[in-house]
Amino acid sequence: MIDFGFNLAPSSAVNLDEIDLSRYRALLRMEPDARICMGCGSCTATCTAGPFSGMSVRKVLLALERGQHVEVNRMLEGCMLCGKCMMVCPRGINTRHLILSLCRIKQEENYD
Amino acid sequence: MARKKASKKTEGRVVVIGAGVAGLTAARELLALGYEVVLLEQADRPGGHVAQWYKLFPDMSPTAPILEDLLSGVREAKLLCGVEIASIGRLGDGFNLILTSGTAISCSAVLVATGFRLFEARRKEEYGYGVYDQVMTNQDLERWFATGQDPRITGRDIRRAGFVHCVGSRDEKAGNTQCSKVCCITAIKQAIELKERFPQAEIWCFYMDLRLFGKKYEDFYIHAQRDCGIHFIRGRVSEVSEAIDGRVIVKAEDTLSGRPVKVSLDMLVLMSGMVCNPGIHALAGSLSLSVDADGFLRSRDNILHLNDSGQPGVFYAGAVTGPKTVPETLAEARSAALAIHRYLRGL
Amino acid sequence: MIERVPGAFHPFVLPFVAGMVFVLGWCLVGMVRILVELPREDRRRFFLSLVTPKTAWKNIKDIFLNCLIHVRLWKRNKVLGYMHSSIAFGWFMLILLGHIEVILFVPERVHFLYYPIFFNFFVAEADSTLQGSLLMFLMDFFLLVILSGIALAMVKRFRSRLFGMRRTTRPSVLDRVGLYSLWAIFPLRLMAEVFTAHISGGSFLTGPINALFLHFFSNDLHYMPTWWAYSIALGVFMFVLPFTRYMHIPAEMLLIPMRNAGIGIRHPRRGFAKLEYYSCPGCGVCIDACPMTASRANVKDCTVYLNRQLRRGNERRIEQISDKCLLCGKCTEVCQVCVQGPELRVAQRRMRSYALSPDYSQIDTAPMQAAVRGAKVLYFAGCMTQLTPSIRKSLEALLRRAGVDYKLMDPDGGLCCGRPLSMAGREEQARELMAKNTEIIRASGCEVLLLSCPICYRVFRESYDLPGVRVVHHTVFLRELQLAGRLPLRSGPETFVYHDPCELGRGCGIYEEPRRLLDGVGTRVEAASHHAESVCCGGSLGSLTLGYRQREAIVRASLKNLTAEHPATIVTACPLCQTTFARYADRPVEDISQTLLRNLG
Amino acid sequence: MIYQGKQKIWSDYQKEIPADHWFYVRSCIRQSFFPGSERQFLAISRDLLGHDIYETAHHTTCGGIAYHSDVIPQETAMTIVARQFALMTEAGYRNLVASCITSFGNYTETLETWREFPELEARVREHLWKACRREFEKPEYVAHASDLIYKYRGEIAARAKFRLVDKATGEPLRVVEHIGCHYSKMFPHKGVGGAEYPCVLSGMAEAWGGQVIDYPERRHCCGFGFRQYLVKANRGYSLSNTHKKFESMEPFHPDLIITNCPGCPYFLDRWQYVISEQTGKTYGRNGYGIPVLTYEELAGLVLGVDPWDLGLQIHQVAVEPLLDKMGVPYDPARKYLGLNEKEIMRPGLPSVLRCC
Repeated sequence: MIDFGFNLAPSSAVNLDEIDLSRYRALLRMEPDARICMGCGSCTATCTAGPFSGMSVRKVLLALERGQHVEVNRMLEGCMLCGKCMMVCPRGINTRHLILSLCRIKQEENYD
Repeated sequence: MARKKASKKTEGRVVVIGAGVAGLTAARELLALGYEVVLLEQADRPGGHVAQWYKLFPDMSPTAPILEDLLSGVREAKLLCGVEIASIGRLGDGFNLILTSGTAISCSAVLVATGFRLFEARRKEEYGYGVYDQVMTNQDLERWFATGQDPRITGRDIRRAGFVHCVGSRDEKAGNTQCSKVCCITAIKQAIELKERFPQAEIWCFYMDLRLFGKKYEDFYIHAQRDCGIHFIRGRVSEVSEAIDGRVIVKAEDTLSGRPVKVSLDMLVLMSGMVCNPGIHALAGSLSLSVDADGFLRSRDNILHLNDSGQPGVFYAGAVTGPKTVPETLAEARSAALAIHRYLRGL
Repeated sequence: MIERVPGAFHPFVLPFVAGMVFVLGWCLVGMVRILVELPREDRRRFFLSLVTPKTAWKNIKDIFLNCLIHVRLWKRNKVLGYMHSSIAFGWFMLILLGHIEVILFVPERVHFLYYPIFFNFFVAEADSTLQGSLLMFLMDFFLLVILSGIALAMVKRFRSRLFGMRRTTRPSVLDRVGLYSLWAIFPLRLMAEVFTAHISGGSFLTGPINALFLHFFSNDLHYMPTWWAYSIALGVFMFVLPFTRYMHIPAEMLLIPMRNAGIGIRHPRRGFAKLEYYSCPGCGVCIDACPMTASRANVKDCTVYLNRQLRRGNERRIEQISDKCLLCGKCTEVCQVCVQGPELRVAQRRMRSYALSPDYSQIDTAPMQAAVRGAKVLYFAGCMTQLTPSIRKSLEALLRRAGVDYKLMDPDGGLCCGRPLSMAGREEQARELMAKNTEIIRASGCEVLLLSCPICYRVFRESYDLPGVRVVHHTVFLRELQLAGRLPLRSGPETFVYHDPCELGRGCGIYEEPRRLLDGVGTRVEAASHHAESVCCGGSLGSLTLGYRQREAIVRASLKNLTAEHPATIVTACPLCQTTFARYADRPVEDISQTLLRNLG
Repeated sequence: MIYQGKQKIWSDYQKEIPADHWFYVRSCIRQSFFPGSERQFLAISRDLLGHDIYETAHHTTCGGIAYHSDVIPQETAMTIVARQFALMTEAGYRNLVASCITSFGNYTETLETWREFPELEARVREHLWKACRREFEKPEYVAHASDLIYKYRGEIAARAKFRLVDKATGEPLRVVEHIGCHYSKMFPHKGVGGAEYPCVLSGMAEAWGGQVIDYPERRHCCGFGFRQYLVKANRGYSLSNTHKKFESMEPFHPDLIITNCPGCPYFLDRWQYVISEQTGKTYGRNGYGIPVLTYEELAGLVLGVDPWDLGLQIHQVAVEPLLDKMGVPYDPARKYLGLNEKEIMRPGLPSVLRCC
């Protein structure tokens, strides 16, 4: 292959037609409340683990809905399960169990 | 009682311009107060936009009984449909209107209830309304709910659909910087209704802000999310194009994740916003009514004198002064009737 | 007394013998399996405890007091206590007396398993002795005692409210078979002995009834069916016993010595855990005690049902029950057998395999270590106190007032203590966080680690290795300051009720310090249930699956319990309890530090 | 697709284009990239249709390329533009036609800026006077050369020797039209058909028998993006954008691409080679690429000009498959012969993209 000194860059766009939602759907079966997040960010603001790892339940849910599994995994790995997010969620989502459920879902492929 | 009513009628005649829900409600109240009411309507039948709607949020009330109720209250009014005003001018303490048909009407007070027009969605060219078969407006979809007739939907299995909020609202480029207020909840309402008709469908709502201010609106939102699985993407659609499989490809930014998103849809619904009914602007000139920066008529002030045009004898009700919900319009129409009553009584 | 049946055998004893052999075999195999399943270290400890005189004596005492006399039940409910001990102790005495009779009168038959049970069938009264009539009197006496217990049991089964129980378990089919056979055993024994009383002799109960019956029945042939029935009832009971809640009788006898040996639950199904759930008598006391049952939907998630499902191996339900529990520990507190419901559940949660595990290795504690260096008293607010800054501020104000030289360990938010992870069964990850926190605390060189959150307090106390550091909860610390005269308090007319947070009360045994503190600032009333029986606030992190909306009923019920005596203010010592109560309370809910700050002298 | 919907929009964006008397300004780069194009424009408008198109050797770059590459400030670009206007005024013309899209955009942007900020215009007049003692009148009409060809499309169609029709099947050729970004995206009303559905090129393609395809990434930039290409570190980004367009148009099997910008045909043409080298993928049939033509080259082909006289041999992607479909005769042996019938050298052949 010729080295041109530059390469095709992957698109940063999320193509909703092609993303893999199997994990999101699996989560919805276990946690229907995952749907009612309105993205207020309370969970992220209060997160104990956030400052150390970038963990954010809001972003986890969003990334999951957009099929961004690597990011989901990276964020979940920072969670300390302290439950503050659950206490502040204005929609009353049981975020703590949601995270546990997400950790349980066996992934078809290894996204890492 | 009847005689009493008849004697009261001598007190004055009020012309209500526009027989939408605002005009009808105000007319009913004015009749009850003993005035003679002339209702002028440009269209062939009364009811305005509500007549073209299928169901109203937040109770999903069918519009037909509501209209029937409103119409039953104005049987004693003189309702002229399919008419246009050629000129209007002051005559003594009152007004003289001449219709294009040549009919002249004199009255003591005028209520302007000309409402709004839907923003012409074609003007947002990038969304391809009128260019792509799969793109329709909120009004088109509502009409389909009511009649089941629309070549864009009939006979098709809608698997993926999108709603674009704020089409022609909050948009300097479209000439409307104001929020049209009802589109957010209408989009959610229609998305739920669409989901009911096509349970297999995945539905996305593209919004800039969700402005769900009214009673039960938030419940609608939660219902849409939890029970209907409608996806909400915070981001404005940038462009719509056609894919080879006949779907439209919609591009937007998911501003919450900071990534561009792209999705192909069987159907895209544009939530056309409200603009002032342009027909009123000529009238506004001849009555020296002031027009606000947003194109709607300006009330004397927006707190104490919403119904008051600032010109003696001319009053406003409903969406002629800005986007409003149906209940707001009705409340305003009732208050306009009282304002007119006070004016005619010299209070 | 002389033997009247040749060969000392009659076929009617067969049902009993078969049942007895079956149940003994079953229990023996079960015991061996449990011992095999124990980790080697636990097994050694167990055997060692059996030969240690101190524990051996304790074992005998505990078994006698708990299994036969039901001391714990007596303390809670005298009628129920009498009912249980009458049956258990009475039956035990019948067996014991039966053996004494055999030893005294027909010592050559002492090896016959059935002989002491059916003694009155096999012997005839040759001459009346004082010994014999005393024994016969005692036999009749204990039979009467048992019969009174059985009568109470029958009433309880159908009218449990009379015994102060709102809810009880629904027995399974086999439970019913066991129950009815148990009920049948003693009336049938009475009948059998009555019929043979003129032959074998009888006392104040059997004698007169026998005399009465002889007026109706002309010969002795009719007594055979009653002995058969008696034996069959015994046999049936013994055959179904392993499959019913009555398995708690043999299980508890092994559970007590194992517990005395200091063995704990390591695996939710194997070894010691098996004894725990087989020892559950299924009485259902935990149902009323469980805070979750404020909502009917949660009744089947109490420990008694967990034990039942564990026995049945119903995996789906075991998971559900395990995840729902608030881990407040009240079921263990009220349980006659002290079945460790929360520990069983956490063990079950630990079993779960996750596709994804947290990893905290990237967290650099160096800046946090640097920030706390040189602190004498290190105050760790913890996640929950971060959410309730007023508690942190109040405590800090009190500390400053008392002149305590302290440093805050997490001024801008720190790491989690690890307890929520370990409650979720993720022990390994919890250990990782604990190691990180330990690094920081050790670097600080502090002497006292002060905590305002009982959740943190418990884990720091139980699971951290912090030599030279005193881990103390703020209630205790403030009480000490008060006693030292460094925290002058002003008493007012306000009435308080103190809510014992689960982790602080049942978890760490701290009940009195906060109460003494409150006594110093106003009038204190008690909640309807308090101290070790206090009701969880409903906000516990122990529950994984209870959602926000499902917790509301629990919180409200707990509030109702607290406000029974109409206190003006609810005081607690846990930020999570405070936040949870404040959501629905109709009166102020404070942390004790806030109350004290308001009432500083 | 509702064709009438598009027509409705086109009708909203019709601009007035006088047929005659134009002052022509050339592009900086087109003469080297597409040497036959500007010549062909003059040949059609002057020689074939007899219009008055004037050009002067004194005009320079409009400064647009430097402006968009962040090399010069806008005021400098405006002063250069003012000088072009002065040349036009001196020559006695009032209509300015630009060969380059960026120039067209630059002239339009300058005029619009002056309209909004008249003080800026005064300052630029001063700059120009100080620099070269010149004065100017603003042009009455500014057009892009493609606007003129669009206007002449009917006349060209009437004289056409070949049509954009597959000779073998009789089907219209599928044409991708690519409009330079600076044509109408900045000022939709300055372009024929507006910004969303411009019809300047599609009008030509349809007039000459072709069928325009509307693929999803039709609006997307060719990828040049000035700094994106010019700075090598960004060049992958430039390439990726072009790649995105090709991926989007691929399912429609286009027979050719026409463009009206100097940069676009260059990148759409050359990047096809780079993409083929990097991914092994080609977008035409049988290993060929999709031929990319300027509108003048296409007009020339339609009018029957010899492809090699149009300079089509300079393209990276071989045009022969297109010529075969249209039935345009060509002599393969003459492909690399210059005007003087001497070899102009032959390019090396790529490893993936088929070029002859």
